Amino acid sequence: MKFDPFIIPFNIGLYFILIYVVSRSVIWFRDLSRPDKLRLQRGFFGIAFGLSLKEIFMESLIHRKIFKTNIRLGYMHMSLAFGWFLLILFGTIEADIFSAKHLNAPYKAIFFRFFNPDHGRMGFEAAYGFLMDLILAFILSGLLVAVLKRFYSKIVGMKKTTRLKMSDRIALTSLWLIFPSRLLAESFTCGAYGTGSFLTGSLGAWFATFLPAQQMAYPFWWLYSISLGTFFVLLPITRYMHIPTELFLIFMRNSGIKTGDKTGTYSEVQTYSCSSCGICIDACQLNFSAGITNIQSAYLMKAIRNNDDVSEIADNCLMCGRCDQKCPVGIELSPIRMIQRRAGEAENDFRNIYKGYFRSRQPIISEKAIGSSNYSFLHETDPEKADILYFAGCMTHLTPTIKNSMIKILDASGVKYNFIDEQGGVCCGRPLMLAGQDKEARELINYNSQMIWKSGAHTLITSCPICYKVFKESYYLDVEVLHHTQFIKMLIDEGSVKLNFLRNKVVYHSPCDLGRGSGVYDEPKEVLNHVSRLQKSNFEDGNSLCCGGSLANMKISSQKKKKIALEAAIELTKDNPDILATACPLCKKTFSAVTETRVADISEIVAEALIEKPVKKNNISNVKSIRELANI
Amino acid sequence: MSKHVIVIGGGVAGLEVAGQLSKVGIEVSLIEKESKTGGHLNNWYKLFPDRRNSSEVKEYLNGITANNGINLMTDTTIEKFNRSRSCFSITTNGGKELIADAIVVATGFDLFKSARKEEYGYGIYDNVITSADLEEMFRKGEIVLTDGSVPESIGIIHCVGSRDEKVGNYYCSKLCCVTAVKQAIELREHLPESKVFCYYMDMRMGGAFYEELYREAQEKWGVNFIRGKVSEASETIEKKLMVKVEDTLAGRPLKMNLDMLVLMAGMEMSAGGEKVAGMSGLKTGENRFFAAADNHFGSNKSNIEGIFYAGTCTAPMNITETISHARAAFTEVMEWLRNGKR
Amino acid sequence: MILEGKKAIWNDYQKEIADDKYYYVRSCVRQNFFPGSETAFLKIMREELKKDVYEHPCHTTCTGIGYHGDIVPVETTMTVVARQFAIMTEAGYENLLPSCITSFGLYTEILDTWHHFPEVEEKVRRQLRKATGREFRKPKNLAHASDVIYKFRKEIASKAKYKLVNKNTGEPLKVVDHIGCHYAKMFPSKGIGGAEYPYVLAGMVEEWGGNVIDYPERRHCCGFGFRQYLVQANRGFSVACSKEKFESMKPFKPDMIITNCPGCPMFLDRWQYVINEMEGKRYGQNEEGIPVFTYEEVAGLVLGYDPWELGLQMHQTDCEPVLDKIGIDYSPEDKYNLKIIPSYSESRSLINV
Amino acid sequence: MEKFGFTISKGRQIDYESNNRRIAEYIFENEPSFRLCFECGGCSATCTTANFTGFSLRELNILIKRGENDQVRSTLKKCMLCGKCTLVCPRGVNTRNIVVLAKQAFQKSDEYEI
Repeated sequence: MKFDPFIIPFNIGLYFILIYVVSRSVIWFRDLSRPDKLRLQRGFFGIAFGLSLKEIFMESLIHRKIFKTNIRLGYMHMSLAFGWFLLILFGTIEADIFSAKHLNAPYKAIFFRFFNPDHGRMGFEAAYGFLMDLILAFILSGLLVAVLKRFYSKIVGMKKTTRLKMSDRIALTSLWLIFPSRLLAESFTCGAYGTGSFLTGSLGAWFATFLPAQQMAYPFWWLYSISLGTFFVLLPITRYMHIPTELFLIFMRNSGIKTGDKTGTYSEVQTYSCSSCGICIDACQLNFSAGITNIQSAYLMKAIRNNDDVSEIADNCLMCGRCDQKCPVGIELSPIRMIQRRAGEAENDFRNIYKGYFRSRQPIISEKAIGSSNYSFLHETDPEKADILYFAGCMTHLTPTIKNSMIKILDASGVKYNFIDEQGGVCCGRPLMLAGQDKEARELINYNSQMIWKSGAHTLITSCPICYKVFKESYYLDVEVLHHTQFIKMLIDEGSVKLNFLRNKVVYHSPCDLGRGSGVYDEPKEVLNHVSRLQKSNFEDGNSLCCGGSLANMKISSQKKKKIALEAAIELTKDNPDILATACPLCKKTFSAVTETRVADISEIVAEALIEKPVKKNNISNVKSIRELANI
Repeated sequence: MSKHVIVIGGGVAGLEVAGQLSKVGIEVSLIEKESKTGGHLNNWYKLFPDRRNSSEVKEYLNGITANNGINLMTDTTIEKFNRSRSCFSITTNGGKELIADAIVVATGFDLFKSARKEEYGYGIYDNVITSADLEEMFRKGEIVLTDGSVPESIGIIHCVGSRDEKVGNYYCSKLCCVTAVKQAIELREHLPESKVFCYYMDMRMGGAFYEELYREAQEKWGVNFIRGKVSEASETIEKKLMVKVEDTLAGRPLKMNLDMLVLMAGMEMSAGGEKVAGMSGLKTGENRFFAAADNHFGSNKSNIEGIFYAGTCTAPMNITETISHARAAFTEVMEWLRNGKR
Repeated sequence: MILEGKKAIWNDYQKEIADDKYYYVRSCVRQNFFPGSETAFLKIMREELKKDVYEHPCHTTCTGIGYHGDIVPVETTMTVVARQFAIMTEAGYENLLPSCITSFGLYTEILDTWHHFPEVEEKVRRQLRKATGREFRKPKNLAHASDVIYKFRKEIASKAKYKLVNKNTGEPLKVVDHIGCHYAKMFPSKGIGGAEYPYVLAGMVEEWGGNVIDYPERRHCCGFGFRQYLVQANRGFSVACSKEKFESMKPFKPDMIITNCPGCPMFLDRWQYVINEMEGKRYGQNEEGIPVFTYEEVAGLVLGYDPWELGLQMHQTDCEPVLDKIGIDYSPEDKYNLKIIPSYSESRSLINV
Repeated sequence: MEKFGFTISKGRQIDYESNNRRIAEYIFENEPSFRLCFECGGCSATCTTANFTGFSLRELNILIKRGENDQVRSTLKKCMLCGKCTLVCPRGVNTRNIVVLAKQAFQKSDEYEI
């Protein structure tokens, strides 16, 4: 037997998806920027290719990262992905070995049992049949978990499960039907012919005792084929598109392509690589502290895929980056969210006839024409020349203790510095960027850059992680940018300041923009270790919480912000520390409002620990006064 | 030997002090000019800040004045007042003479007569009403314009007859702000489709839970606040009321048309109180309320030994303060009866 | 509108107005603005009402324009006013009857000042004595000329030939009354009906058959305001005031405006032309403007005086629509071609020294 | 048009009914805390931009509420969105969002969307 009509749905689906994937790949490749194309080509012939293969195996099939987060969820994903992969692999080999000729059409492997009902009675054939049954059982066990998860999500330890749209439901149903229908089809066939291994064989034999196995098998083969075909056809417009897309993502990432600040192939590939696993939902404080359950990254990705208006979702986020850290696929969620913020709303409401299959490209927002300046009222300044600049930042001016502590430390260290925003400065620009207003931000960046450049400094110290991140990432400065914790660490290492050990119990809260945002985890903790007894919390480094005060979320109410702050503070002060230490004026202000525990910036603690020595008067202030005298 | 105290005025303060005195066995005569006790409480529907029903307070007052043998004289006014040694004699309109060991003046307040602010058109334009008129509407449960239709936009003017030298009242009546906010909320409750505007000079929200009520009015009920004193109201051809006000925060004059205008009438010394002051020689202050012997530690004492004050006859007070003041008056009276009286 | 409420207020603001023997003082500017008005007033008073109205040639300006324009100091003003009183005293009259609203306001203000500060009065007496050797008695009664017409409105109505009624529809004319600011806004108790709801003109209109309309900007100034108008650069503000009033009264479709002040009829009349020229905006039915009258003109019209003898051709906004509505008999060709010289017997010897 | 050496002054009066308050309504709808402002001026006091210019968030607040939009439109863009005002506000008004929403609302009203 070479052919049967029931394979037609499968064939249609299979060829459809193959053609689709190829054409989609071509479109994606064409849309890449020239440097990214080169990166990809270099990656293809370089080490990136090997790395990608390994990662595809570990992540796309085994789902190692999900395993790490949650064993049961990991098993579910692994059994389905890896199991199916094995089934296809060994099925093809089976068809290759046991068929009359090699290089069969794919359906021969998929429906092997139908075309070879008599196969597998003994010896190697039987052993191979046992292997195939084992793989099928493996998949079915994962499927069972998946079904249970859908109806009762605690089974896999998840708090929330993503909500589905209609096409997702159909695809999900067809996915669920594939393996049970294969099981039943094979079992009936085996029952009729008395073949099959421990699963299909015994089930088939049992069916045959009370059912006409021969007649029953055929409809189930049809069902199996239709399920596969349906699943393949629907694949591009459902979340299961992540299965093929993730391969591209891994390869592109390993080739060194970054998200950037505009929509493009890479952001689109990432968007499609989201499997809606929901790990980001569990990680989100807006979800578990503030009860906001519709804006998490999984929903953002889905909304982008569906061409929905995403501005409400994109704007309602603290940008703390916890989901970026936890995403098992490694999607750069925050940069993608930023792209959506820049895009504003109502950009992608037109759809072409391919609807979901060939998504109308989100128009790339070109830089707005340089209109009149918004901030022309800012006058050029002529700062004092200095090697080291201290930029306190807007927020630090509202927490004067931090400012004063830093002045104390800077004076004690004897370095020559200039406090450039002593009389109040101009915003660093990041708040505007977070609101998606890059052009306006750029104006402020240029203004501040000029001032820094004119001062001739080689080092810029700031007390505000928000400023720090933007100085680092978006200013084109020829200076070393340091957060004050890094600077203090340097002073300690150099021995420029002598500090007492304070014996306080201190817990450290890592500010989002400093820790996850800029990767500065260790210096603050080392400084704290130097002067106090640093306690461990359950939320360290990449897993640290957000205080809720973030400037990134303009949609959240003050009550909900407070709730996030309160729950985070409760978590952090579980072991009754004397001080809740942080390294951000905004975190300090936010926490101070909700906890009885003393909240202090690291600079304050260090300033307290300072061993006063005869202070070498800051040169700069001398110079200033002479100049002032001269002016008189 | 039993002592006799006359309480003049059967409002909140009078009832409270009479109740307290009668509880400890003092013989009390309570003189009330109206046919029933309760005073202004009878006209109010719900009370700020918790918007409880005013009848609950009345029930309490009725409770403490019942069953203790208080000699209640309604429809009674005082025609003659005499003082002999340390006793007082009062002749009522019925010609009855009462002799007492002490007198508590609890003559309360009158609402400012809003028609005196001609420019607001009370009594001239339809649909210009006072806060008391509005309470009456709330009690009836029907807020309608004179033509029977439902108002869509309602303005509330604060400080009508308060803080206004034009009518001779320099003082702040202190309760109109919170009354305005309370009534604004109630208006929005009754008429969810309506828009309510408060025109204020300052929001004086000093009492317990007043500020919270103000916040609720903004947050939950969307009441609009415009900082400025309305200079005048006029009638437009559509029979709407056009008010002119300076929006002092915007620094610009503003005009708008309203369906209904509610005047937050202030509190003034009652006519009854003025009559008592005239007969007895009790001193009144610049604000025409009774002047207490000392502002800090003698707010219940008068310039005549044996005559005490309770409640709003001395200054604007809310119900909480009035009851406290009345209880303090009770203590002063007891002290006088035990030790002071010669 | 609750009429009873207004009536209650009107009852509160009644004033004493002398019966006869008036010492009439003219306005500085009215004789230029609407010269027929004061003539008509004298004719009505003397011929219709048979009253003794006396004028004196030595009467001067009261300095009101200079005073309100911050040019003439108050003491000077008081001394000038004292001189007017002295002349009145010398003539043997006690009932002062100014034709000008600002004069009326100024006399009221000065008498009130003297009442509260007798030493000021003494000082002014000394100054007058020193300067002119004159002595004066304060007027026994001070009323504005419109107060007198108000007082005798019923008598005028009884002699009236016409009523303020549209003869075609039988409907009363819709009349806007505009009161000069200085009439009662400074001293509400000195004006009939007070400052908020003045009755002086409303009473005339009602009595003569018209219907007063009340509109939101009723209290607004016409915009004359001396300083505003005198400086050309400020005139934009002046005209804006009138415009605000026109916009506010527009929906009521008024037939005419009646005024009792020298400046108001001038400005409400002329600014209609200016607004039309500058912004192309017209008011009144059929966009033909809202005719503006002085109360003397209206009294003259209802008494059947010839419109052109009343000087209505001096109005920039044509009065003919109202004349037609009332049904007044007039000859259009005579408008600017006055054949008959006003025939008032005494008017030729107006100044009766 | 005739010139007389002067022009008819524009009224300064806020005409509440005829003013366009859709901008305010849009903000009320999307950021209810907009209602909570009681015009204390704390925001303007701490504001960086206000230190350089006449920009006043407090004033913008009231002007938007009254529908006096023209003045707001021209000064709104001076805001740096730095957020100090949010930290200072005694009534918990989400000030930054008000600025962003106001900008949005102006754009939408230009496009006849609101």
